[in-house]
Amino acid sequence: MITILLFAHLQEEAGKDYLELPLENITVEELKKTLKNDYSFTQMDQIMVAINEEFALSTDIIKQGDTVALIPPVSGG
Amino acid sequence: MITILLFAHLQEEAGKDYLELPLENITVEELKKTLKNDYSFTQMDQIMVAINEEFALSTDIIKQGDTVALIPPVSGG
Amino acid sequence: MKEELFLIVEEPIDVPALVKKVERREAGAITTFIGTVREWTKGKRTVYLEYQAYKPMAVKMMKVIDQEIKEKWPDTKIAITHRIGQLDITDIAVVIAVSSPHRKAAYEANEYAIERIKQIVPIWKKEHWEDGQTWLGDQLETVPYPSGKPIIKE
Amino acid sequence: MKEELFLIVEEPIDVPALVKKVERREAGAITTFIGTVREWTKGKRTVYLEYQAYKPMAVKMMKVIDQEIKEKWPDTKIAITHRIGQLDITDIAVVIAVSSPHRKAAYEANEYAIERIKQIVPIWKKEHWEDGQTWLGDQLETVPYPSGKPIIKE
Repeated sequence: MITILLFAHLQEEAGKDYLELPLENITVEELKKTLKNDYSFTQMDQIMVAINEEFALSTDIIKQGDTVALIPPVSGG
Repeated sequence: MITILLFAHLQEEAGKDYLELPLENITVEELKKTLKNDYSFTQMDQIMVAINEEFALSTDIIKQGDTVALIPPVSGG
Repeated sequence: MKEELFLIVEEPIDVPALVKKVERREAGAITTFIGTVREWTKGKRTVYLEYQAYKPMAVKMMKVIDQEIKEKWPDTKIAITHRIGQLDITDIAVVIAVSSPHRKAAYEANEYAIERIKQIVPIWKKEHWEDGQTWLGDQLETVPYPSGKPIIKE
Repeated sequence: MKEELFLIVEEPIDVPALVKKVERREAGAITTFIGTVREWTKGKRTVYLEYQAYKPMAVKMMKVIDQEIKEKWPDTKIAITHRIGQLDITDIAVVIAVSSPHRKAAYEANEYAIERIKQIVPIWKKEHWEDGQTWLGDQLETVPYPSGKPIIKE
């Protein structure tokens, strides 16, 4: 089970600010595919994934207990 | 008679903040020469002259009633 | 108490207090950037804005920017506060203060900081127009991240 | 009362009040430059500084800079206050605030303003070191003015 934090339009689309998914030991790329195919998230190409508050590469592996966040293109400042 | 405002080191060298000189209808260049030769002002090359609060060219003519100022290289900011 | 140089807050930002954080006896120049809520953008009128942040990561990324700046402009000191929540027109959203012995570095490091905030700090802006609302995407229009992730070091 | 955008003062400069002068609903960016009295310059320790101005001409020249900036960056609004008299270490000598719809112009116009202040505004600084004192010459080291007068227009 991993917890995935949601922000901005993703949070509004999901109607909540996090998801709990029965996944672990998968790569960032696999997570994005799963979110797109099984959970109907759109525009996953534009979403970055952060693991434990660091931007992750698509080959990085998500493990049990990691804090995962989906980061849409930022627009601060 | 023209009044010449002095600032910074010129003011300290002269011991006052203005001079009154029995001159008029002379060019800026002539004024600078006079100050150098007759009044022992040094480093006149580095001094700009302002007439009525505008930087003047060396050929500009100083007339009766003009406010003349000697402007050493500035160092504000 | 150690003064926090990088903050996400929900209240108005105290600009002079931020400037104080970077003040040093060896600094002759302090630049600030104050980002305010603009009413008009390309002919569209903003009524108000809403900012959201992934707070701990946002602070972490601001510290990454601090490190980058320390490498590029070693003598500078920088502090950043970003406000989130609902902001009205002319409200201050972000303030960046940079001090430096000489002015050139203070300008350059400050501009670098705002560019990097717009690239790597997880903060999002929702525009509330007169006729609708939308979360803004990447304002730099470098959609998405060409290298697969935001460039953290150059 | 019309608010004065260009001032020479003898009291401490109120930075937020200056920022307020350039705040506008169409501006999304405000940059400030705060010039402070630095303790160390090339290994020499300053004890305090003394600034002197030819006040009416200084204000006039700041307005010339304003005109130059309006031509180069039409959407900007600028305010400048320079303090004179005796200033101690970390005291603020000059503050420049520029607002603009977009940030690039706010940075560029601000930096242009401080460069021009150091060229054409009749203000002089006297350094009081530990072991002496001197009126500083042209800090830009372009002694004297190559064209015979400071360049007013480019």
